[in-house]
Amino acid sequence: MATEETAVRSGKTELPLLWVAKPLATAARQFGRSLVRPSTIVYPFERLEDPKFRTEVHVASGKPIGVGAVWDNYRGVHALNLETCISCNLCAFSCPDICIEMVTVPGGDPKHPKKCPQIDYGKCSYCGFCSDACPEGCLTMTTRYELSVTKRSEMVYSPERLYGVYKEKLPMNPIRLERPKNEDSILLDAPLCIGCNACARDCPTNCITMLDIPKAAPKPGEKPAKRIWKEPVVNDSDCVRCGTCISVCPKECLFWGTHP
Amino acid sequence: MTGTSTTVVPKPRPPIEAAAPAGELPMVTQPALPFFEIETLRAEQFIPNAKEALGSMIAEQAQDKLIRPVFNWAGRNSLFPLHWGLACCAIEFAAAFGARWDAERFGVVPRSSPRQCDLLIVNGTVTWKVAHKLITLYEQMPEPKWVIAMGNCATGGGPFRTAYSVVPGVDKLVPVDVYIAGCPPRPEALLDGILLLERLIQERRE
Amino acid sequence: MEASARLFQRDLMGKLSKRFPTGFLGLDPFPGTFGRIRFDPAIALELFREIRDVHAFEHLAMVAGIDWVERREVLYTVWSDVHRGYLLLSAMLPAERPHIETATTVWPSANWHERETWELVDITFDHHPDLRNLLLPTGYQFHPLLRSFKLHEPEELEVKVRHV
Amino acid sequence: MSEMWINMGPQHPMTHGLWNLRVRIDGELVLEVDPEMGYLHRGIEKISEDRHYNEVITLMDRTCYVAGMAWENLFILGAEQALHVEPPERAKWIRTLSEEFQRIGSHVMWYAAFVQDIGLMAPFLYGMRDRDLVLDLFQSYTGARMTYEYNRVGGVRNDLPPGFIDRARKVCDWLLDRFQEYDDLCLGSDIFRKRCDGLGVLKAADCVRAGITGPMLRSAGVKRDVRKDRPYNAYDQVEFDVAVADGADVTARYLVRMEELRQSVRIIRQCLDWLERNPGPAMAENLPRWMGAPYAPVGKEGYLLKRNYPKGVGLSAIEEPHGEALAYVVNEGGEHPYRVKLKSPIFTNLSAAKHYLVGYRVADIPPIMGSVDVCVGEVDR
Amino acid sequence: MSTVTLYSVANGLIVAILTGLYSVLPHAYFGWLVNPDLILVLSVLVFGAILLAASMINTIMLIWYERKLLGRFMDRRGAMHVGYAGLLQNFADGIKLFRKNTYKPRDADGLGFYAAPTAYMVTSVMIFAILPASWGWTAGPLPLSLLLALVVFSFAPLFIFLSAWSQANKYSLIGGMRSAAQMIAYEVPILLAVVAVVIVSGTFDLTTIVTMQTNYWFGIPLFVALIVFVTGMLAEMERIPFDLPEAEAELVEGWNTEYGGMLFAFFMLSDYLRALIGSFLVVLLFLGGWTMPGWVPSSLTALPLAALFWFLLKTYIVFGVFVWVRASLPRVRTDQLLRIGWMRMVPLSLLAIVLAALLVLAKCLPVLGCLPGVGG
Repeated sequence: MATEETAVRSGKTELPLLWVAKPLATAARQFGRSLVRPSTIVYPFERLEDPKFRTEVHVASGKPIGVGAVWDNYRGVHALNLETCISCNLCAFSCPDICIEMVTVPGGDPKHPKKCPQIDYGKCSYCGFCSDACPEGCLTMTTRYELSVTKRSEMVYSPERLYGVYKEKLPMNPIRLERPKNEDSILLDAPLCIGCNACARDCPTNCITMLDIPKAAPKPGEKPAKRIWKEPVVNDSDCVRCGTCISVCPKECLFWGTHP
Repeated sequence: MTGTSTTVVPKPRPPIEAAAPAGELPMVTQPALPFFEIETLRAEQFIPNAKEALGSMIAEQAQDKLIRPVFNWAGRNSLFPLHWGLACCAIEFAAAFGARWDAERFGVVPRSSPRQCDLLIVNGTVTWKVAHKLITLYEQMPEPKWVIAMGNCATGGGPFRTAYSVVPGVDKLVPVDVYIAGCPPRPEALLDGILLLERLIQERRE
Repeated sequence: MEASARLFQRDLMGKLSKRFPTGFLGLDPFPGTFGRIRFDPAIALELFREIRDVHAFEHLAMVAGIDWVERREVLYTVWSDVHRGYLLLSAMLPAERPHIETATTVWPSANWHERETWELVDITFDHHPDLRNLLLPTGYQFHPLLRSFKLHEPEELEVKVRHV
Repeated sequence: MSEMWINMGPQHPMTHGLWNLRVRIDGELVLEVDPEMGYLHRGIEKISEDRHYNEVITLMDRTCYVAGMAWENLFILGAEQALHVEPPERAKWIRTLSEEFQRIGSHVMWYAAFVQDIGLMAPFLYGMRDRDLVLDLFQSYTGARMTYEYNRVGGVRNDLPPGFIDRARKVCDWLLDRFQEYDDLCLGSDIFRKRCDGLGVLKAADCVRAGITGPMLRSAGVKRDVRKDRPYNAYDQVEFDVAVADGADVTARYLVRMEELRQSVRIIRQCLDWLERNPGPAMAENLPRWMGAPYAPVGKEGYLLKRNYPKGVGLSAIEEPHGEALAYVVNEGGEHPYRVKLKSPIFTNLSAAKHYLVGYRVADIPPIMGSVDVCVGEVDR
Repeated sequence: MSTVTLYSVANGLIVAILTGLYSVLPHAYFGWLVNPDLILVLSVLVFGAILLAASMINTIMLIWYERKLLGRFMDRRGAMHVGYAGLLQNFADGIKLFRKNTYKPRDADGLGFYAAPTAYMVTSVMIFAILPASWGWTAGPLPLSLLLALVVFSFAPLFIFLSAWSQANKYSLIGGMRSAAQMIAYEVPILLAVVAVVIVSGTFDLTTIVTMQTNYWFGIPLFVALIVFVTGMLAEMERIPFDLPEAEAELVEGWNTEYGGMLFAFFMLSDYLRALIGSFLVVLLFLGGWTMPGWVPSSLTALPLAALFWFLLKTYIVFGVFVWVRASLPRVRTDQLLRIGWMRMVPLSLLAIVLAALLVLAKCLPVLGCLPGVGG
């Protein structure tokens, strides 16, 4: 490991020749280059997303620098595919700025209204946690970044409006993160369960089924239970780990954990 | 003369030898006004009113058709923002004046003194400690002036809005004309906001 | 941790416990540093002098205050150009009226750090030359980094508009 | 003229941010200075206590807005130490690469601001232009220009996109040419040398006493660099030199930063070579779900606390573009850090303002403060 | 030809109109039409209007020119969306500033606050009456026009200081003091450099000076004086590297910090007017004025306004050099500026005088006239 010290001794730097000749020459050289093509992008008429800038960006020296593919995973306005949204609430949970509110959209049954994210772009910090968390890939981020409004309320994008963005087919962030390999599962603290069916009812992916569980034999002297006990069983391959079941459980008998 | 009810036409002079009703004293008649006097009176009454009406009409028309468009055109094409960096958005604000985006194309030139500015771009988090200084700066700018809240912190406190020291939105302090969402907005988004403001100014009727 | 560092650590521990038989409370291992010295605030000034002059930790990197509800911790991080490593000095202070001797006389760079710790974590530094607000407005009543100070609840969306 | 106090800030072209330098002057001579900070105090340390470890990243980007990636690295290193997580090797190299790119971005931004302070007009634009290329590279793999949100506990969000390495190499070549131009414009100018030589001198002993770190310290001849002294990420495997100058003045700081830019390019090239040869995962496997998951599954607080994760404390130090930055992260077993303490290098560099400002002239304040490279976001936090 | 001046044209115009009217109208009542005093006043007014219009348009074009040129130096495009290639940009700026409301800071001194920008502007415009832009583009044959121009040019520090003091702002005050010190320091080398020109030409009349440069430019034998003069003009115009009074980094906007609206526009315009005057003077004194080189075909030379065009072209090129300097150099410090002024420029200008005197004594000036393509 070479660790010789680079000493930039300011005492040793010689004073410039010819007073100011060098900077004048440099500026003149730059002037000559930018006479041909300044590096300005004439914004409302040209845009960086344009195909000609996607392949290369001309900078002033006339030397093309390939910084294309810049836009592939840009994080701009979200696009929401309303049809595939399963109302799992993960985006709202994962939002660090609490700018996502789940609002009811038409299309759900009256018992379980379909809830989709409504995003307030006045609060969103474009971190992309929500689209990373989305298990169905229906909430993605597009390359749109122009969001100037005159009223604060216009910054709130309802699910329908986000769906509108989706339908515009803007370039979308293609990177879908792999789910972690050893995710925790939903475990049941069985003695606490009262079999209320709330978790199975609210599960967005319907991966919880209530199975009849034979209760332990009654102790001597007790009456055998009359009702049939049901307990939730989670299908781990379908589960998106949204935690809805945990939050609706009245007895707090579901929790995260690894299968023993 | 529309709508002016103040025009006073001299009362019609009663006939000189009008038959007085019997049993009543003959009316003391007014002397006849000479023509010249009447005309003077009319002119005194009429011309200022006409002048005023005509003047206001011309002024209105001129303002609608000439002065206001010209002023709005000028105001929209030469927005001088205040050279003031608050936080993260200030870097993108600077980048918008950099070589690649060059906001000077639209005549947007930052000035350091609020006296010479007509656009306050609040580019970052406003804390309570700086709030009154922001208001002072806003008040130091001569009319007409505009405010752009750039980025989420200026719009509503952004990620820091729960904190104890942050103003949740600069619109609590000064009137905001254009909000630009983004954290921070790209320089293009800032230019887009400025163009939106230019459209607003163009349609402005003071 | 390398062997030489461990050696230095043991050496330091021995020397300090000899020098401060009562005030020096121990040297805990701390990953990536020479360890964390726990000391009694009463010996603060002498310990700082000792650390700087004898053990050549002449650079104070950080002063942090931590509120452990029932007591407060004040943590000094010092760096030595000779030994090339960090050393942490930690003192536990009582929760009511926590105070410790200032380090500005030993490390002048402690000035702003201590002003910040004073206003955010409410730890008074005795004999500090200029103990006034640094980050917060003058006369701010609260100490935000105490656990008892709560942030605003993330308010409801002020704008209840649905755009369709 | 008698003495008077002038306020340079909070709205002043010199400050490059939101702070106030109160200066007592006699004519043009500076007699006393008193920096007033806190205009940008956003309570980041407090908000961090209320957020998941991965979510704190969004704050770190905004802590220092010209060196967001460095602060992400800083916090993540501390958090990983506190959480007992080890990132994969490739993630370390990507972090090293990112940090060096960030150093270039920050130093070029510094160059732009600094030359504007001494009245050079065109190079400001050149600096911003070249910085945009670096930001383009950042955008191509993190998805944003300034606020990256790229690091996660246990690795980085995603791997480098295809074609990135070629583009990065081209940009490096191009930047090296530009650095020569920068030198021509500044060092080649007699006025610049007359202006900056012997300005804002702070000798090594004073620097150490005042706690000054970073290029300011190295310009005084002290060879100290956290990357060398206490290597983190992959810095123990790359070859680079520590730039040191002995002038201790504004020119020396300029020289140190320009040399650091060149060294950064050198490090980046090594990183690119390594990354090209060694594919692999960029995210640690076998992480507990709430630590290093690519998304932040914030349940209601309490559910996750049922499991007793190991407590821990992390102290991380990195060589941020401005100097030595420290993060102290306390993990008390919850899903939020118990306490995050951040130490900014500029905080101490600014606190010593009276040592390098008093005795010079009003016209010298902008170049001296420019050479300190103030980023208020990380001072006030 | 030199007897026909812009003023005489205006005068002739007025005389023609008035006498025409007089001849038509009854002589008994309208004798006052041909009153010489009236004719004088009217001609001066018309002359002033022409001057004002010409100088304003030129100045505004100069600002546009600088912005575009500076843009290219900075690798960007400059104003381009307002009007064709941004030509209307500065008109928009002017109209906008005109419409902004004016105000006076509470502590400011009213008279000084309002009087200073106006006086600054007036004195700047005044010089255009003296400077010949082409054959006869002046008020008349003024034997001391050079001296007069320089005298009026040096009024500026007074008004700047007045404005700086009356604004009751610390930055303005510092800027004003710097400005006064700087301008006084650079008056001396400028005047001395001009003395060198006067020694060679033997006259203070600018038209004569230009006429004498038909064969060779004074800038070639008097190169030292040219350098001194250009440097001094940079300082007088307060442009980088000598823009200390307006140093944006330490003094917010220098001595016009508190000015906004129309008053600020006055200052801005006057600054560029002075820049234009500076370029004019450089061209007039050292670069041959409006005289065209010999290789230009006489058919072009004979065109009306060809001389004026040629002169403006030279002016704009000289101003382009100023812009170039502005784009690539940092600003110096006050003490350095003064040191350069007193310790470098004054000795250099004295040297220039000595050289000029030697050249005149050695009678080697006519030799230069034989150089091809230099002048004439």
